[in-house]
Order: sequence, then C-alpha cells, then structure tokens
Amino acid sequence: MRRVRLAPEPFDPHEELRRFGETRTTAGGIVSFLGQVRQEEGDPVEALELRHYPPLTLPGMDELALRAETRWRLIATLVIHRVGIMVPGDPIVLVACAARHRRDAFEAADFLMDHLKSSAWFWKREKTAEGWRWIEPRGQDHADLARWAES
Amino acid sequence: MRRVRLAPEPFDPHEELRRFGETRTTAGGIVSFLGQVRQEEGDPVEALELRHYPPLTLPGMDELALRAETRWRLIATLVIHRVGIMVPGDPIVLVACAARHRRDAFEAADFLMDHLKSSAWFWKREKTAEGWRWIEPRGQDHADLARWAES
Amino acid sequence: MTLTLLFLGPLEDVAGVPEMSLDVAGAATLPDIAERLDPALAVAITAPRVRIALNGQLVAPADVRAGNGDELAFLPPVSGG
Amino acid sequence: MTLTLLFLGPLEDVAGVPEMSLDVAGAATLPDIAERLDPALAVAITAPRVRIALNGQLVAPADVRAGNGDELAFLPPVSGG
Repeated sequence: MRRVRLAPEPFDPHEELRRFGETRTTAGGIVSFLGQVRQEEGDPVEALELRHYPPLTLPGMDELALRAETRWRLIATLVIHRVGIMVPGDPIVLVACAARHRRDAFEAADFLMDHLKSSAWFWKREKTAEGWRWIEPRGQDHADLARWAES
Repeated sequence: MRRVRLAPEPFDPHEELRRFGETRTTAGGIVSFLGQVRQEEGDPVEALELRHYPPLTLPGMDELALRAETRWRLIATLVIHRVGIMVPGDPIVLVACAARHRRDAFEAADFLMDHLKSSAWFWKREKTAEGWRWIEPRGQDHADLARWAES
Repeated sequence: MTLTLLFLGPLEDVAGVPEMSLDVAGAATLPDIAERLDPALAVAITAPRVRIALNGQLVAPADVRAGNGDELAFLPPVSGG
Repeated sequence: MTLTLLFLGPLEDVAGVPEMSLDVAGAATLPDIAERLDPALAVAITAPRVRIALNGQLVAPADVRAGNGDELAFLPPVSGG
C-alpha cells in the first residue's frame, strides 16, 4: 500500500500515523520520520513557505516511494508533505514505512527523507524580521544522496 | 529529556508520540520505531509473552538511552517496552528520538532498537496451538550489534 | 497567440511576478523567448542549472518549441522539502 | 536461614517453578547451591552462558556467596525484546 500526498493545509501527523498503523497488522515494525518547523529561543524565523510545481512535485514523490518499494521489502509506505506557509512547530513532512523486518523500514524511511530533502521539487523561503528570503540548496544534500548510489 | 519505561499493560503508541512531540518544538525531526506483534494469515502465533528481571531490565534500558544521548546529538529520547502477555497487533516497543538534525535521530533510533532487540534483559515465549515455547536468541542479533562497535 | 511563462522559486523574484503571458507568432525557441524578456530575467532563466518544463514535462533547453496555449515553467535548483 | 532462587526465561521450565527457597547454613557458593538441586537444574544454572545476579547485581559465578535473605537470580541468554 502506497499513500503519497501533498498537504496544502496543516495536518495532524499522529492521527495520520494512527490510521496508517491500524491496517498494518502484518508489519513487525513501522519507522516514521516527522519533520517540523523548528522553534528555538531567539530564532529569527517567523514563517516558512514551500512552493511546488504541481505537474512534477507529486508525481516525483510517488515515483520516489515506488523506488523505495522496489529496493526494500515494504508492506506499506506513507509520505505526506506540506506546501504553503508554515509557522514554527508546524509539521512539514511525515514519512512512514511498514515492513516485516525493521532494517527494511529504517533504511527505506531514511532513503525517502534524504531524497525528499534534496531532490524533490520544492522551493523554500523563510520569513524573518527582514522579510522573505529564498533558501539555497545545501551542499550536505549531495552527500546525503551519495549514500544511496547503487553500486 | 529522557523518558524510559516498561509498560505492563497495553499502551497507545500514537498518544505517546503525540505527547512526546508536543514539547519538542526545537526539534527539526523525530524518528520513531513502533514494533508490534505480527498478525499474519495462517500465522500460528496466538500470543507472545515478555518476561523481565526488574533489577536489571529497566536500569539497562535507561543506560542504553544514555549511551545513545552520548553518541548522538539528541534533544529527547523516548523508550517504552511492553512486558507481559501480548496478542497479535499489540504494540511491543516504541522508540522515538528527537534531534535538530535528522541523521542523528535516525541513527540513534536504529541503535536503540538493535540493542533492545538483542541485549536487553527480556525473555520471550510464544503461544501456538501446541502451547508455550521459549524463543532462542537469534544469530542476526550479533550482526546487528556489530554495526555499532566503536572503532 | 499566447504563451504562459511560470517562474518558480527565486526566479519569481527576478521576474517580479510568478507568471507572465507572452504573445508569440509561432513555435518559439528558448532564445526567441529570452530576447523578449528583461535582460536580467533572460540571463536567469537560461542559467545552466535551471530546468525547463513544457506543459508539465521536462525538456532540454535546446528542444523548447512553445506556442499558443503552451505553458513553459522555469525551475531553478530545488532547495528540498 | 532462607535463600531465594529465581529462574528466568527457559530456566523456569527446567526448574518447574519461577522461584524456590533454599535453607542454607551460611554463605553458600554456587557449587554448594547446585548440589542441593535436581541434577538437570544444577547443570542448567551452571551453564557458561547463564549470568547470575545477587540481590539485583550481576556477579561472577565464582564470586557467589549467598546467605539468609539473599536473592540469587539465574539469567539465561536473553531473546531480546
């Protein structure tokens, strides 16, 4: 089972995980990753916006989930990614992988996050007291992707 | 923040994760692992029992969480492990690691699970139509632990 | 005969708008389009790392032929989710 | 003068009970205790992979000195959680 979607509005990751888990009784393990907008003392970031390009973004996420399912033995995959404007504490992304064996679930979730964070079709900007500013791609992203190069 | 406990009764992993997440707004990411008793078509396992030895089991889990916190940069750690008799679909173990950087959260959760599954003070038995049977340690466990040997 | 241009991410700031309509006579190439734009924007959209999608499908810059009713999206390097 | 023996995991099946009381004269060693038990149980609890805890603390088998009021737990290899 593969559930992949973009969320234009805030979502409740725990409710999503509950629903995902309820039908997965054949799974020995479920690994999840929840990414949220950081909220730190003195952090100047007031808001975050994620833009996407509909013809590519969701199809790309779906294809990524399919790649994970091809590479690891998964029973089910969940990917939910916010778009639009978020404030600190808001969920940005939720990934969950259910598998009979936990190693498969861990690796697939890790793989999905590395790719979502670096190669998915999203453009991000942050709002501080000085206004909105686009975020440049990070060098770390290439290192993250290189971990998964098929040998 | 470190929350480590044994659960003698069924627990709701999603409620636990919600509570864990609510106070963690400084975390960029939370990785969780939920292990549950498998329920498969034709599976002969009717019930699972986990026994523990109170003077060692919980202190050992606490020490393990501390080791994870020493090795990775974590904001918070949650470990809940069932003891007693469980039926298919019941949660066995919930681990969650919150960190600023997702790599830390992934590795720490993976580390905690490998150790809980192999070196924690639990004895497991399964009930089938033929009665209860103790489960032997698995060879895979040593391979799992070897992944984390400090070089 | 109208072609729609979309500017994603930081390219929106260079263009000043997320979307722009361009009257074209026929099937325009990327250089045809670039020369109709503000020079700074023309440089930005033809940068090597900018990908191009024609009606939702990625195309090589040299293969761009866009005419009436087409949508051409300019996709700068993604920042990730 | 009573010593409590605990048998964890599969050792419970060998002992037939999870817990047993043993009257001891003074501080008993592991061989002292083993010879008071059923031979199959004596062999099982002295197997190399069985760990021993005295009043909740792991001890080396050779260091076992257990007397009145003490609790001695026999811990076979864990099966994991």
